[in-house]
Amino acid sequence: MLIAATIAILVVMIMAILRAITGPTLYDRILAVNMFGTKTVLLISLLGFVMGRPEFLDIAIVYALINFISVIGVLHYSDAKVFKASEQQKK
Amino acid sequence: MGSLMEIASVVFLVIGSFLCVSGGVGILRFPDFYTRMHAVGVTETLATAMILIGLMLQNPDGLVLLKLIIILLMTLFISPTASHALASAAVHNNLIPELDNKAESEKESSSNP
Amino acid sequence: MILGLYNYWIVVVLMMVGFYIVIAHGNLIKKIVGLTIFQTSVFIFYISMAKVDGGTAPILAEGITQYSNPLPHVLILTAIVVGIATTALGLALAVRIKEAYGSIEEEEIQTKDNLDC
Amino acid sequence: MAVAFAIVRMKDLFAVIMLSGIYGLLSASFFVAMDAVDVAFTEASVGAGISTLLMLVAITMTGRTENPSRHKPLLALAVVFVTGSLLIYGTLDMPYFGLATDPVHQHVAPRYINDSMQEVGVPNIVTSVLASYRGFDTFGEVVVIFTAGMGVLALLSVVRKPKDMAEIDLINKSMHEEHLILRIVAKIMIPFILLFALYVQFHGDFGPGGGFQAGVIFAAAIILYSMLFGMSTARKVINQSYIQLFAAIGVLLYGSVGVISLLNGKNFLDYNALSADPVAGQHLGILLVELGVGFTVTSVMVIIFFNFAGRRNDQQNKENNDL
Amino acid sequence: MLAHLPILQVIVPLMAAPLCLFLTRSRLVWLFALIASGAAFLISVLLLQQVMASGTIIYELGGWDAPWGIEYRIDQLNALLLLIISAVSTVVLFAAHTSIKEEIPADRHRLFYILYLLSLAGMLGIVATADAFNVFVFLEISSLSAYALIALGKDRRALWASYQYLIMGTIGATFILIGIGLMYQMTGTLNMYDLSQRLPEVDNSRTVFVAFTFVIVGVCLKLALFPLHLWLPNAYAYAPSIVTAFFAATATKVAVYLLIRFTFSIFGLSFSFTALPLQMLFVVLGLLGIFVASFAAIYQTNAKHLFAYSSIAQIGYMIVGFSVSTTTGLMATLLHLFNHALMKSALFLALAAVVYRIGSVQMNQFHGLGRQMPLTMAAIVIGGLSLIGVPLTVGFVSKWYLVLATIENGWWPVTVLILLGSLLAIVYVWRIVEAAYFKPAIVGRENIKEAPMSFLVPIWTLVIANIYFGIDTRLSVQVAQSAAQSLFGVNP
Repeated sequence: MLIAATIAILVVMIMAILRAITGPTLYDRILAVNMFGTKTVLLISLLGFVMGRPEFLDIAIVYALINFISVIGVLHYSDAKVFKASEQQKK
Repeated sequence: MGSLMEIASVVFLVIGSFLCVSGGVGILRFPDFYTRMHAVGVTETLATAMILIGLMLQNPDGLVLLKLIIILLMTLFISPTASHALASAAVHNNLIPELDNKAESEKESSSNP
Repeated sequence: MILGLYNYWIVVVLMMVGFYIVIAHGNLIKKIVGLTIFQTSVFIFYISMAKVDGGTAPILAEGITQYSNPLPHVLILTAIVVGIATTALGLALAVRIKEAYGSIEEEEIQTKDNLDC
Repeated sequence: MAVAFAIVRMKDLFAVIMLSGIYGLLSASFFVAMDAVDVAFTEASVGAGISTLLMLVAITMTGRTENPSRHKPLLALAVVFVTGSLLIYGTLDMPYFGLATDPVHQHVAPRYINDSMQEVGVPNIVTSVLASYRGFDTFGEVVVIFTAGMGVLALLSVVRKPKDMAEIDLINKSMHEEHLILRIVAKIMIPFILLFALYVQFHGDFGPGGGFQAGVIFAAAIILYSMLFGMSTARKVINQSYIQLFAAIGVLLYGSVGVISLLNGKNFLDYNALSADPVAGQHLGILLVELGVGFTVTSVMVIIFFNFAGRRNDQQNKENNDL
Repeated sequence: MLAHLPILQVIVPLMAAPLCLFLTRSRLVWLFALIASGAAFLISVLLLQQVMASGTIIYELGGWDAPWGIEYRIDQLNALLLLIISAVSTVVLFAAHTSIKEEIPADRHRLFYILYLLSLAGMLGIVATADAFNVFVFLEISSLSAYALIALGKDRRALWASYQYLIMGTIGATFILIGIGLMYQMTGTLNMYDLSQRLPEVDNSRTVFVAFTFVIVGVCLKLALFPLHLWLPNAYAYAPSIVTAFFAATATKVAVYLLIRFTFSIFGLSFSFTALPLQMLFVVLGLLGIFVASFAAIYQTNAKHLFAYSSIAQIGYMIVGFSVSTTTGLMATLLHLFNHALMKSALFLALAAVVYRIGSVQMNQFHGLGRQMPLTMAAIVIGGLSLIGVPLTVGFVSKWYLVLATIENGWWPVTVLILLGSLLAIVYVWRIVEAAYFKPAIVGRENIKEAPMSFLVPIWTLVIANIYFGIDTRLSVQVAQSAAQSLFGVNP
């Protein structure tokens, strides 16, 4: 069952990557990256259980934290003028 | 008791995986940013919770359980916050929902003839 | 039997993608991204070298006899640090170049330099 | 792989950077699958976290789009092709992936696995190799990161005038008014992150983690704070010149552990010299050394980030003055 | 403490660098850096004495024995290199305080010294260590600080040059990393000595062949060997003058050292020169380098550019000597390492003095300097003569042995080409002499004074060393000879 869940998550990760590649707007990409991050957290915790060494959950925690920080960071800096200008041009 | 826990864990994991996949389909198939965001934001939180709870039931002892709870709490904190920040940033930067556009243009086209 | 090496081949392809970005693209930031990919694939190469079938992470625990090789892990930890150091410095340079030249495209900078001479 | 190819094609730098973040996460997951937990730890925080962030800050300063290149990249392709096929050619004689009989696993590594418990007394073999057997490499690593910090400082540091500070404050205020929810959540999260960093720092002997990872996490918390509450607020909390001194102290701490063992008549970085009991000496040595690493990494990461962000604020100020 | 000399050699500048942050005044930092570098120089002299007296010194770091821990292994070759690097660094640093006043903004002075010391420590570390991965780490220390130092140059082109160097350097380092990885994969060890023992068992495998190629290409990138030299001229030309003087004399030398170490000590002579048509390749590349770079040097209008190209040409000579792969050839290479360090640091320091006085190194700005700055220009002339290889200068000694080596091997055409290359050197040195002595002074610049003492003392120290070692060749030849012999002795 754990393995099935792992595979499901891998599939979702691929979907997220596709969105990140195609995503027309900047925010689609951020969304995809964010989603990818949470899925990675899940994947790592699942992998820990699959391999029988659940004490590696530390890494999952770090991922969750880093993911949060990087999404905030991305949002913070996507406010910059440069981006707004080029986003407007696209439309 | 042990088997009950296992069954419960499996059930949680199945639900979690299903929600995950549906979220994935959502992010691929939905037409614009806000709907995608809706799909992801809603499923993600629940799916993560489900899978983590499933894992907790697998190995309910000491430190591991604690860490899983920490992860769960953190996702519960973080992912809605991140979604909120994302959406508000998008609105703030004048990203117009596509559905609105469509509705308006349909209105216009219907009123025009 | 060739399948025993598939892992390395993927790594090689990744490396070459990174390498290609570095030498073929003109944008300075993109070059640095390429450099990161190039380095990361080298890391992957080292790490896959360390894997032992049936082994687990090299943290001693009771009841486990087969561990993966810890030495490449150590080397790569060091190499990652070196990588981030290089990236930071490269980006800093790119920022300064943008300030000085008003561009981060290799060709434009080159033409501006030629004008200077 | 698909990600890597996509990166080649993309002209939009922002997307490229997002993808490189994903690439970092992916390779980190791969490292977990390959049993390299410590490496995964580091790669996640560095590849997906810090370096993505730095690249973002950089492109806000340099512009977002890449010009299409005019010349045909045939030469580049040829070079890449030759190198690639050379490497593939080299792999043909390689020992197969994952076999326990590979020479890699035969010569040096077994001693680490079998004897490190008696000789160093730390369950995490990666930590014991990192900090003790190959301690000098790690010293070099600390110096590398210190060098990078100094280099960025040399390139990007700007002299600040008090008048500018006020203006920056204004900009920051307008920028952050709407981030109320974020701020509250962050206020809850930051102490937790700091606590977790300490856990990682001192738990490195038993599980994955250690000075470097802890340093990065610690720095990440500070960076989060400075993003949400404004650079100048963060500057008030963390003095620029003190943090430089901190970076130096980290290197010196590491080095002085070595020098103490020199003074005690042993070789450089021989932790056995620190205490009568070798294992206790090793423990103490590793603890101190990791602490040194943590200091330096935290402060250098913060230095790098502050200087990037400070430079950016400076540029924006100039633009505003021009308008 | 004598037993700990090998580690102190690297640790002294390394620890001094962060300590600089605690000092506030620029002058103090300079004094401190000078003392640290001077201490390193003393240590290297002592080390050389020890090695010459009692053979290879082995020092185990952390007290772990060799293939498990990292060890330092100082033999004649290392000791010679350590001496060159720390000596040049000390002498150059002497002039630094005056020179950077003009070229680097005041708030960066402290950082300049820190980076300088780090770079010095990195190079010493590369040379001293006997662990392949440790080489990579210290390589990065020295190159990261080098990028930052070059970018401190006044001209905006310094930034661009530094960026190019960063990209090339990192590619080179990554190649070396791949090579080390492949070697580790085949042998399971990282220690150089251990590698040299274990590689012969597997040296007919394709993996080792590829490992060798990658290491060599990586090192050649750092070395600026002819087709891979593009980063070098700009990096040298736009860096602060002091940095140029330091790097021109040391950075490429370290790369040559790595090349020698990897081919002779690790892979072993028989493998290195049979696996690839390396000998032929290097002779051709070396000669091409000599000619292309010398011709390029002739057409430069910037004196720093001119000497940078001449550096590439000199690297060509070293490579030719190296590829002869006899004791005499290697000896010629080592001698040329030593001698080139002496002359190039003197030349670039003299240029630094010129920059200090007239703020430019364009050739057309040199007019009349021969009378206005007689001592500095005399130094340039002597350095130039040494580049050409005129008797009584060091340049003659190494060219002499090089010619000897090629004749011994019966490579007549190569000998002729080397001599022709020297003729080209006459042409480009003459251009400077002509500009400085035979053109009237530029109007409005009649009152340029001689460079201050803080320049003249180090410049003339180097120039006198140039002449001294050109006349009394016993010391340098003896060291080079024993180093070359030991390299062949270890791997017959």
